[in-house]
Parts: sequence; structure tokens; C-alpha cells
Amino acid sequence: MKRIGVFICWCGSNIAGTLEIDKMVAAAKTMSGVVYVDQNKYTCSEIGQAMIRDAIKEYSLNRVVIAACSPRMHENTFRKTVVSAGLNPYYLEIANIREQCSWVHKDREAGTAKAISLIRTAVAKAAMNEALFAVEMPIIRRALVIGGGIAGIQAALDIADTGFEVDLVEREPSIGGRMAQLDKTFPTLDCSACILTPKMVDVAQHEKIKLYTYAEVEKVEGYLGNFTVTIRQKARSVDLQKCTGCGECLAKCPSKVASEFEEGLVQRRAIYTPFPQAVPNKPAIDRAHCRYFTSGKCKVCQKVCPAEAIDYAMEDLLLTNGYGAIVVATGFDIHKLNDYGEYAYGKHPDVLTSLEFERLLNASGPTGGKILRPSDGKAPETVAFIQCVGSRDKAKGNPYCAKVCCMYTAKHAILLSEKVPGSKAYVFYIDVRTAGKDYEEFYNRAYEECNAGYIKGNVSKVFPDGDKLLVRSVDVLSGALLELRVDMVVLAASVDARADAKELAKKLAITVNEHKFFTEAHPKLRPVDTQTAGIFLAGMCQGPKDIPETVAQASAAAVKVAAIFSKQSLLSNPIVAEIDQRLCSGDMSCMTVCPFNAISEQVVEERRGRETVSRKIAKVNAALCQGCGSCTVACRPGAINLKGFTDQQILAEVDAICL
Amino acid sequence: MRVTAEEINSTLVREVEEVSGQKVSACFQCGKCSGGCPVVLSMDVLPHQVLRYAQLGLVDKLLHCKTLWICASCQTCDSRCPQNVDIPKVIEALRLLVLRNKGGNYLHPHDLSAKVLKNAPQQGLVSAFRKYAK
Amino acid sequence: MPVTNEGFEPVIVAFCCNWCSYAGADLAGINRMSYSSNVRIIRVPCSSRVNPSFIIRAFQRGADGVLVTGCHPGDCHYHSGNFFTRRRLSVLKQLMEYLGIEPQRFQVRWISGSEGAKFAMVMNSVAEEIRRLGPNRKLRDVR
Amino acid sequence: MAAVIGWRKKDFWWQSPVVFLEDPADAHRLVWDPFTIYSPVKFLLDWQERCNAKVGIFVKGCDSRGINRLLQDKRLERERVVVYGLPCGGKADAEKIRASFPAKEIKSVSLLGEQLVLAVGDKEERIAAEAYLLDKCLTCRHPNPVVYDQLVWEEVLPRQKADESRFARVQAVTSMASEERFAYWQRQFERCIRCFACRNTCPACNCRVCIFDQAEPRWLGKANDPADTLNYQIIRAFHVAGRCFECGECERICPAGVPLQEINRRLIKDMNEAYGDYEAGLDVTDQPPLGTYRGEDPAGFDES
Amino acid sequence: MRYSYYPGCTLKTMAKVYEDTTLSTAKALGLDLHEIKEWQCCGALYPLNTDEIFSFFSPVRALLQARGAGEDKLLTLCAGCYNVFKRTNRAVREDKELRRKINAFLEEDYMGEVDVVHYLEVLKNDLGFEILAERVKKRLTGRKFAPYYGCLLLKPRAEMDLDDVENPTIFENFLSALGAAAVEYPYKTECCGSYLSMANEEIASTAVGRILNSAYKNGAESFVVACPLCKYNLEEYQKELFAVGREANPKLPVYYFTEILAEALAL
Repeated sequence: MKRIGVFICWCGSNIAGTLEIDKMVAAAKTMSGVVYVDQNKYTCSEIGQAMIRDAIKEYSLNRVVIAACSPRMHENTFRKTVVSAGLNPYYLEIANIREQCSWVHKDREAGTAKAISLIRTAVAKAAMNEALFAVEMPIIRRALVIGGGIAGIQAALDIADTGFEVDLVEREPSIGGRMAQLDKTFPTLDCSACILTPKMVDVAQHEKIKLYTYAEVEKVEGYLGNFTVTIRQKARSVDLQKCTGCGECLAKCPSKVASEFEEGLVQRRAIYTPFPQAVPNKPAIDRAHCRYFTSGKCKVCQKVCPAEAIDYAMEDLLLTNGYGAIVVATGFDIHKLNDYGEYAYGKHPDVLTSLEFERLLNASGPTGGKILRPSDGKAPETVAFIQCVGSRDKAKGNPYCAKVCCMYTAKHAILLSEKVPGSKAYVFYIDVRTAGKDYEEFYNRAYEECNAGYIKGNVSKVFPDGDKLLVRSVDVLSGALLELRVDMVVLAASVDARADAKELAKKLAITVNEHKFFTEAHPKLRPVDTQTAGIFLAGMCQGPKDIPETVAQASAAAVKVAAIFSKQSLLSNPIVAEIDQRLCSGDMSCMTVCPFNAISEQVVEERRGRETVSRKIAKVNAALCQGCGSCTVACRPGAINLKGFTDQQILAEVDAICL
Repeated sequence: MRVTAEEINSTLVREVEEVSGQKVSACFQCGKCSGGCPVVLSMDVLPHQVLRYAQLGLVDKLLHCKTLWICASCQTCDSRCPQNVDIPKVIEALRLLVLRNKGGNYLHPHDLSAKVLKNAPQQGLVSAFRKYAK
Repeated sequence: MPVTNEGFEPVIVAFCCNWCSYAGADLAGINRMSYSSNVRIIRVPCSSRVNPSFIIRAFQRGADGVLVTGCHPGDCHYHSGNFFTRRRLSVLKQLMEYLGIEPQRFQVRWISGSEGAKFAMVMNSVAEEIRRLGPNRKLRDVR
Repeated sequence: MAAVIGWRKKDFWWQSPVVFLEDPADAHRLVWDPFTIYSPVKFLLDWQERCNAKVGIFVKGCDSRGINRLLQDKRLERERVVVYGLPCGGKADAEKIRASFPAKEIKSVSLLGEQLVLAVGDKEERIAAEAYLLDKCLTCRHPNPVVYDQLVWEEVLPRQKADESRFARVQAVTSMASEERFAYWQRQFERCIRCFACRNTCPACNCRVCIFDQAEPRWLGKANDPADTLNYQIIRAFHVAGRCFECGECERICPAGVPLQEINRRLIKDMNEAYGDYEAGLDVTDQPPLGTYRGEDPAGFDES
Repeated sequence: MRYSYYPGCTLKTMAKVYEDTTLSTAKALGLDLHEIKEWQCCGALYPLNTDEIFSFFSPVRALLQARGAGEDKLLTLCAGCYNVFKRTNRAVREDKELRRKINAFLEEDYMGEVDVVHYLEVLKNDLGFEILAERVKKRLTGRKFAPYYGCLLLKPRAEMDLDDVENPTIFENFLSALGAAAVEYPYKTECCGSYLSMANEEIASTAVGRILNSAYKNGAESFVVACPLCKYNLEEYQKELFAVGREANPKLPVYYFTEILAEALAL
């Protein structure tokens, strides 16, 4: 005998403000199986939950329906509640009367009518609910970190320090990522390399971390606790075992290419290590530009290599490993400026992106840390910094704020004043955003102590004018029209998600937003998780972030991973398919549609008259089953059913809804 | 300039938004419009100020400014506006408010110089009269 | 026959997959995007859980429209579920139309978890079409 | 081999029902005449239920595809049947014969090459078989068995123009306006009494317990409600979608004359157009269209 | 290749040379242009307000004629006409409501079937600058032109899509096809003052002054344009500027691109 209790939540005014609670209560009382109905201001509050617990005991309820916010919000909270009152967690049903009713229907009457129907539906389903129990699944306690920038490095180190194995996959020949390209970091101005390089070395030396550079993730299968990942180790053409990193080859290689690490300001060789502090500090051959691979002749590097480490015959390797959890930390791209012809980028050598300028500042950069104009090698006396190039631009760029530009531009202004005494920085901005510890102070320093001229009013156009650049803008505050002749223009180019983010998302079965940034499971409460259990996010790949935030998120991801690994096994989701032996014809059409290979054949014994015969039917591996239910439709006789979403339950919902 | 509640005329703003099909509230005052305007030097109210005044509901001030008759609708500003505000359309709407409500022609044939009458292309004359007169 | 549809409030059953469309519905709520209250959502783990029998049953019990929504093809939380959905429900939809059921009655849409606006938009357009169509008589039980 | 399944002659000239023979001495009772129409295939399931012994079976082209159907659905173990293939030029339609000859005076009808030999009264009539064949045979594209252990006689030539005629009726119905089509099907379905003969004879309907016979949940109402009939017709068709091999028995056997082939074949046509040509019952190793997918599949609905 | 051709008022009067050189060069290049039967002034300005539709009729009627003549492309020359036609056509295609309103007034419905093209576009896309280069009889080697785009050819960015608004290159490529050099200068897309010159000469002369300056500094010997009004402003205000001696630079002649094309084809 089902004894159903219905609890209707006001959610303050979120629900009570637009729906008529009393009508709902009255209606619920009349629903079949319902023996108790109550309402509460905040059901998710401790008081609200206590009320449910008490009611369950007092009225010996054996099914609970809560009409409140989306189950995606509080289903787990309330499952715990009913458990604490001695019920099976799956005796709970939630009627989503907030997100899918009170918030979207202005009309009180219609809204209330719908809410009642939703409650009736939930009651009908609850009446069919059965106790479900999770099964144990072993966890592979080894993590995969994708991306070797500061985010990936931090995540890998933190996981490894908790004592679990980590594989770190980086597609470039060295780890380090964007942070390695930076000179100093705001707001403290400590040198990026000085704080990053030691971490890079730690990664290389940590006995729990296995490093795969020049490698990419090819294929991902499986699920939380048990992912199977295929990694493509690209042919480096250099034997890391033999190579001593002496660098002989680097100097002799005849073919040159624009250096990615130096943002194209200088050239690297076809055999190269991206930068001096690279880890591993051993080169790779860029086959697309290598003379031997393009023309069949050369082999200079092989001739000069004392360690005989050059191996032109090397081929891509496919490695397949098992992992219990994955951290995605793939970083970002710099926004392409093709749509900003007005800034003459690419037309005049002294118009640079901020990252290019960053390289000019860097001691190991093309100018040895001196700020010199690419055009004539002179130090610029006046530099115009243009903010929001491609950011906050619905028309031609990204609608979002790139978040880091205001601060690194303040840094650039400060460093400029230090490196070129008497110089003047003009910063053209829409708004200056300095939300962060010590950020505002840092910005103040830029204009108070370092003579940076901040102008609210973005530059409209840059006119190359002889060896100068005429920037034209307006000072929005005074209405003064500015025409400044400067020596250099620095564009704060926006940040984009990686061009191939969508492909990786597909492999991982995670989602991206409209700008191709990976989406978190919940913008506030689960900012590190993805929709896919066991896969976590760190750094810019999830959205614009500065280094402190990135590191924090990376550590958070590491903790999430460690939390999973802290157990030997996981309790599986009990929402899995089950077979009704009586109905199963054994044609295995369920097996062919299962995305997780969770269905196999089994032989069962059956009585037939006097004798016992055996026949083949389908069998579900509960550990593999993810509960999609595709099999239930492939099965014509309805012999395979999905617990928690059974045919009976859904048909009952349909009937109730149409009532 | 002091602004009082009485001076704020939001109904006119709505009319401007309707005639222009533009949302003046979208402007976040980046100034790219004014910075790039080829004729801005002759304006008394700069393009970004036009939008600011409109946002503040100070339409009357706009109806009396020279700017309306100086904008050449060259579309440089809206081609750079990050918020997709078509400023020439906003200015056109203001211009029409004046022409329609106050009437009057802002250009008469006898204003035209001999040179203009002699050499100016029809294209120019037609444009000018369409902009300045009913 | 718009005249006879005066005041007609259709019942529309929407089967939403938990990972994309149901999340999209929640997002529509979070952003307070109002849409037709004729739509009633049944939450299923994946659009591939939706058995054609559920759809027919809904019509028999008096639904005037049925909508199945899932993740965009290729974005299925279960990798391939919605690819099977696409084949199954294409076949079913064409069959129903072949038997003379109005095509608008039964619809399938892809709505992602980030498409709250699209969810609201689709719900409204479907509700509008069904309202224009009038009550479902062809598939409804006479009882 | 504990038995063979074939056909025997019954009291009337137009009756040649399926028979199980367990005694070799009865072999002479087997017949092959213009009326050995009934598919023997589903009887294999009953036989299997009864005992584990091997059984022999005679099959026409259409029946042989039914064998494949059962094999592919893992409802039959190949090594438990011995299949005797009977290439078939088509079976006769008693109705058509009755229409042109006094049924009462017909004593026997036999096949001689391309001709039917009728003993009418005391004289013998010879008529071209073609004009008196079952409609389903006129659109038959695989008259020769596709699976057998032994072919009893020479293969026959596949019928010309069977391909064009395949979807002719489907096209006709499709070309109707929506409401007209609904009316058309209402006229057909209102005769349906849900006797399930179509399901029972269909080798593709081989579930141990048919969904329509289940009480919990009750997928199909028992009441005589047009909506339930529609439910039955839609789900039956959906369950054989991609699996129907066009033997046409469902339609032939239907006492109400519901043109079920027009539904089955419409589905076949739709799927061929959307997912590429596929023909059920020919290859037991392939994957029916609803058991697989392609990323670039077209959708039969507005995907926007 | 056949095109319907809309000349517009100015080309029949002040800019006769623009039309003549266009027709002669087109003929020489095997592009045959058919002037549409009856046409009126396109209105010179695209309506920037949402609450009127009458200014659409003239261009739409012309487009209907093009369609009637069985042409799928309507060719224009004057940048003003081009701007009006292209935007009108786009509006008709994309704005259902507007289309409904307009068609309510027209004898037959226009859905935007015809494409509006500029002669430059035709040379680039239909003929091809490579082919054009081959057809050149007299290469203009050594000649340094300042391509002047003005506004109407390119803007608004979202609607015209003839070329990159900020950094167009179609003139440059055209010139190099003729063997001439294109001077790179930042003012090639800055407004010349447009119709303001009719009423407010001060503004126009300032605008022209800057353009002239920049072009000259970067070594231009003359301008190429595609717009009669640009030509007028550039020429008149150069005179102006000399007259009052405010401008030291020598006067740079202003040519329609079709004039130098004719020269290169030795017509």
C-alpha cells in the first residue's frame, strides 16, 4: 500500500509569488495514494528537511513527492533527507514547479494549473517507484591531465602530491604553456619564469607524474573511475633517451620558421626546443618545415648529433591507458585581428599585440628584454595601449571581457616607465576592471607613479604617419578629441577558446558554450566539474581567468580527483537497465544499440514441462551501464527496462499529465 | 549643466528608438564613434554624447544641436561600434523629429554657391536636399 | 479552423533528455524566459529512452501535441543515443504522417543545455502550431 | 531428423495447409501445388518449443527469407533445421479463379509450366498462370530460396517489372492529401478487429511474448477503440521496420483485407531513401537500419 | 556575360565620362550591359529611418525590371546608387515585414531574386583580375595612383560586403592588374565630406585636405575613385585649397577607375 507525502515549497516568493500554494495543496490532497500534504517556505532549509523527516515517521509515508526547484538543483539533497528518515532514496520524486513553472509562466491561474498537473505526474510516478540500490565499481586510481600550462602543471603536481599517479599530456614539445611566454606577472611583478620553471622541473622529476610531451589525446571511452584513453605520441624524430639536449643540432639546422613561442617576432629552426627553459629540454623536429622531410635531402642534424638521437624513421605511437579521472587544462588562443584593419596591425611593424610586447619585455626574448621598435630598433618614447581589441565587441569580436587585459596593460605601462625612462604610456580603455586582491593598488601605481595616461575612450583608428603612428580617439569624459602621434601601438587582443576545443569536447563527451569554452556543471556551485562525472576543468579553457584564479581552479580540480581516488571503489548509479528473463527473446537488439558495451549474452536454464532447457538471453553489466535507456526502445517485447525510468513509470506519468 | 527630472523626456527617446530602430541604452560609451568621425571637429555634440544625452532623456538638447546637420551618414562610426548601435540612424531619427515636428527647410536652393550649382553632381544635390529639407 | 479553436488550451507533452533539453528548460527558467504553459515536461535520461509507444499513449490519453527533445546530434551525453533517436523517430513521424496524422502534432527538436532561449522559443512555436491545429481527435481514445 | 514441415492437400482444391510429418511413410502426403501458400516458417518456433530434435522444412523464396529472419533474430539455431529450397513461380489466387470459373465444378488445380491446369466438371482447362497469381507474388523479387541445404529443383527466373511495381501502391497512397489519406486509412482500419493474424503469421513478429499480449504494463487497450487500432497498426509496423522482408503474408492473411504491405513498404521506402538501400532477409550478418546509425543521417523532422 | 545596367542621374550628366568609359571598356571585355528601360533616381540615400517605405520603390522597381529582363544581376556604377540598391535588395531579402509592405504597393512581388553588383565586383569576380591583366594592351607601369574608396562602396560593414571595410584591397588589385602602382595611405577610406559640400564647404575642404595630404605624402600622383561625389569633392576642394593657398601640394588629378581602365585597354 503506497502512502505518498507531498511537500510543496514556496521557495520564498520564487514559487509562492506566482503560484497559488493553497490550491496546489488542496488538489494534491485529492490525488490517489496521497495521505499527507504540507507546504514550506524553504523546503531545502534544515527546518524544511526536518519537516519531511518528521512527516515520514509520523504518517509512515513510503513515497515522497517534493514540489520545488529543478531536480538538477536539489534531488541529491532531498534523497539524503528521505534516507535519513529510513526510506530508500529512490522513493523520492520531485515536481519541478520553479524553473519549469513559476519562473516561466506569468499567468497565475495557468501556472497553478500546470503546477498541479506536474505534482499529479510526480505522484503518479512516485507510486511506481521502487527501491534501488547502487553497486560497487572499482576505481582506476590514476589521473590524466590534458594540457601542460600552469593549470595542468598545478593540477598534476597537486594530484601527485596526494600520492596518486598522474599522466600529463602536452601537445607542444615542452610544457609551460602561455605563462612561460610572459615576462612579469601582475600585481607583484615577480618574473613568470622564476615561479613557473621550478614547477615545470618538479613535474619532470615527480615520481608519480608521467609526462607525455608532443602528444595529444586521440580517443576517450568509459566513465568515472574507469576511462580508457588513447594518446597519440607524435613522432618527435628525436630519441629522448639518447638526446642529451646539447643543442648542437639547433644551431646547424638550415630551415627557419617563425617561432610560435616568440609570437613570430623571430625565427626558430625546424628542429627546435620552444624556449631555453623547456621541459624536457630536448628538441623535436617540425616535419612540416624540416628540409629532409620536405625535400628528402639534408640530415644535417643527424650528422652533427653526438648522441645519435635523431631518428627520422620514428612514427606516431598510439598508447592506451586507463584512468579514473581527467582534468582538462588546454588553455586558450589569442584572438585573430583580421577584422580590426583600423588598427593597422600587420600593416605597420610597430603595431603589436600585447603578447608580442610581452616578448619584447622578456630578458630571454628577441630583444633581450629591451623595448625596441621592430621597425627601426629605437626605444619608443610614447606607446599607445589599446584595450578591448576583440573583447566586449558584439559586432566584430567576442562579446565577453577577456578579464586579464586591464591588469597586464597596467603592468606593461609600469614596466615601460621602468625600462624606457621618460617614456609615456597612453592607455585607451572603455572601463578599467581591477577586481582582485591588490589589483586596484597596482593600477593606481601605473598612473600615479609611472606616468601612464589613462584615457576613457577607445581608439577608433591608427593612421601610420611616417615613422610615427597617429592614434585618433576621443576622451569621453571631457569630450576632447585626441590625435596623438606615438612610436608604438600595443593591442590588447582578446582571448578565444582553443580553435579545436569542440573536437576535444566531443571526444570527452563534455559540452562547450557558444564561444567554445568548456562548460562547467554549475556556474556557481560546481565551477570545476563538467557535465560528465570524473572530468574536471582548470584554467582558461573554461573561460577567461588570470594566473591566481587558474592555479586555484587547478588545485580545486586536483582535490576533486583526489576525493574520487580516496575511495577504492565507487557506488554506481543504480539507474541501470535490467532484463525480464520471461520476456527476453534473446535477439540481442539491445546489445547493438548500447553505447557502453554493457549488454552481453548469457545462458539461462528454464523448466519446460518436465525437462530443463537452456536458452540465450541478454545480460546487463550494471557497472558499465550508464542508464541512457536506448536499449529499452530497441527491445520490441519490452523485456529490458530502465530502473528509475521504467516503462510503467513513464506511462503512468503520461497518463497523469494528460488527465 | 544641471538636469532635473522635468527635463528628462523619455517619451521622445522612445520615439527616437522607434524611428531609428536602435537601442540607445546599448551604448557603453567606448567613444570609438567620436574618435573616428571624419567631421567631428565641426560638431557641437559629439556622437557618443548624442547617445549619452539620449540615454539621459535629454532629447530637447539634441534637437537643437548642430551635430544633426553635420553628420554625413558615412557610417564609419557604426562600422566600428562594438555594441551594434547604428548612430547615423539615431541622428537621422533626431533630424526627422526636427523636420517633422518643427518643419522648416535647412537648405534652400539660394543657399547654394555658384560653383555648386555649376559643377555639383546630382547625387550630391539630391542627397543634401533629402537630408536638410522636408 | 481557427474559429473553433477559440479558447482552446492544448495539452502538449514534452519528453526532455536530462542532460541537454531538460537543462535547457531549467536555463529558460533561470533566465525567466516565459513560454506557453501548455507544455508539460517528462524527464527522461536520454531522448533514446522515448519509446514510440509512449508517444502514441500520450495522444490516446488526450495530448494534442507531443514533443521529443534531445541533445544536438553528436553532443549526446551517452555518445550515440540521439543518433538512434533520430532514426527511430524519423521513421515513426513519417509513418504517422503517412497514416494521415498532422505533421505538427508530433515534433522532435535538438536543444542544448545552453539554449534556454531556444527552448522557450520552440515551446511557444509548437504550442502556437498546435493551437492553430485544434484538438487532437484522430488519435484520442473515445472513452 | 524427427519431422519435416511441408504442405498437404485438404478437402477442397484451394486448400494446401502446412503439415508436420514425423513418419517417413507419410512422405507421399506432401504436396506442391498452386496453393502451397502458407508460410511454414513460424511453425519452427512451435517445434523448437516442443523438442530439441532436428527438423526438415520446405521453403519457397519468401519463406526462406523468413528462415533468415529467425536466424538473424537468434530465434532459430541453423543446425537444428534442414532447409529444402523450392524455387517458386508464384502461387495462385483462388479468388481470381473463382471469379472466372464455377467454383463448385472445379475438382482440381495443378501447375504445368507457365500454365494452370483446371479440372472443371469433366473437361480440362488450361490457362496462363500469370493472370491468376496472388498479387503479392506479382511483386515478388526473390522467387528463389536465399538459404537452403538442398535445392529441390532448378531456380526460376526472377519476375520482370517486380521492382517497378514494388512501391506502386505506396506511391498512390502517398500522393493523397493528408486528410484524404487519413480518411483512406480510417476506412481500412475500421475493419480491423485486432485478430492478430497478421502478427501471428509474420516471421518478423517472433517475440516470445508479444508486447500487445502483455497486461503489465498494458501497452495496448483491449477495448474496440479506433485509437487502439491505430496504436496497434503503428507499433506493429514500427516493430517490423527494417526487418520486414516483404513476404506479404500479413496482408494476404488479413480477414479484413487491410493493405498492410502499403504500410510496411512505405517504411522500407523511407529508410532506403534516408539510409541507403537495405533489404531484410538476405544476409543474416548485416545490421538492420534501426540497429545502427551514421553521424550524417538526414532527419525526417525539422532539426532546426 | 549579361547584366542589367542602372546608370543613375549623375552618370547621364556630370559623370558622363564615367558611363562612357564603362560602356566602352565593358564592350571591349565582352561584358554586355543592358540599360533598363525606364528608371528614376534611386533616391541617392538609403533611408535610415524605419518608418517609411516610399524611398524603396524606385530601386525595387529597377530591380523588378532587371528580373523581368531575365537578368540575375543588376550592375551599378555610382557608389551612391550601389549603396542604395545593395542595401535595399538586402532589406527586401531579409526583412519579411518590409517585403510585405513594399510588395503591397507594387504591381508584381519582388523577393530579392536579383543580385546587385558593382562594375568593380564584376571585373574581380566574373571576369577576374588575372584575365583582365591579360587583356591589358597598354600597361600603366610606373603610374602611382591613390585608390580612394570613400564610404558608400564599403559601409555599413554588415550590409555591403564588397570588401574589408577598414582595409579594402579591390582597387589595389585592380590597379596592379593594369600594371599600375597603388599607393598605401591610411585615408583611403576616410569620408570626403560627401553631400556636406553642397551646404557646408568648410567641413568638406578640411576632410579633403587630410586625404590629399596623406595621399601625396605617400607618393600618389593621382586618385582613382568610383563615386561622382567623391570625385567632385576631391577636385573642387583641391582647387579651393590652392585658391586660398592653404594647401602647398600640387593638385592631384582624380580619375574614375573606368577612365584608366579605358586607357589601359587602349580605347
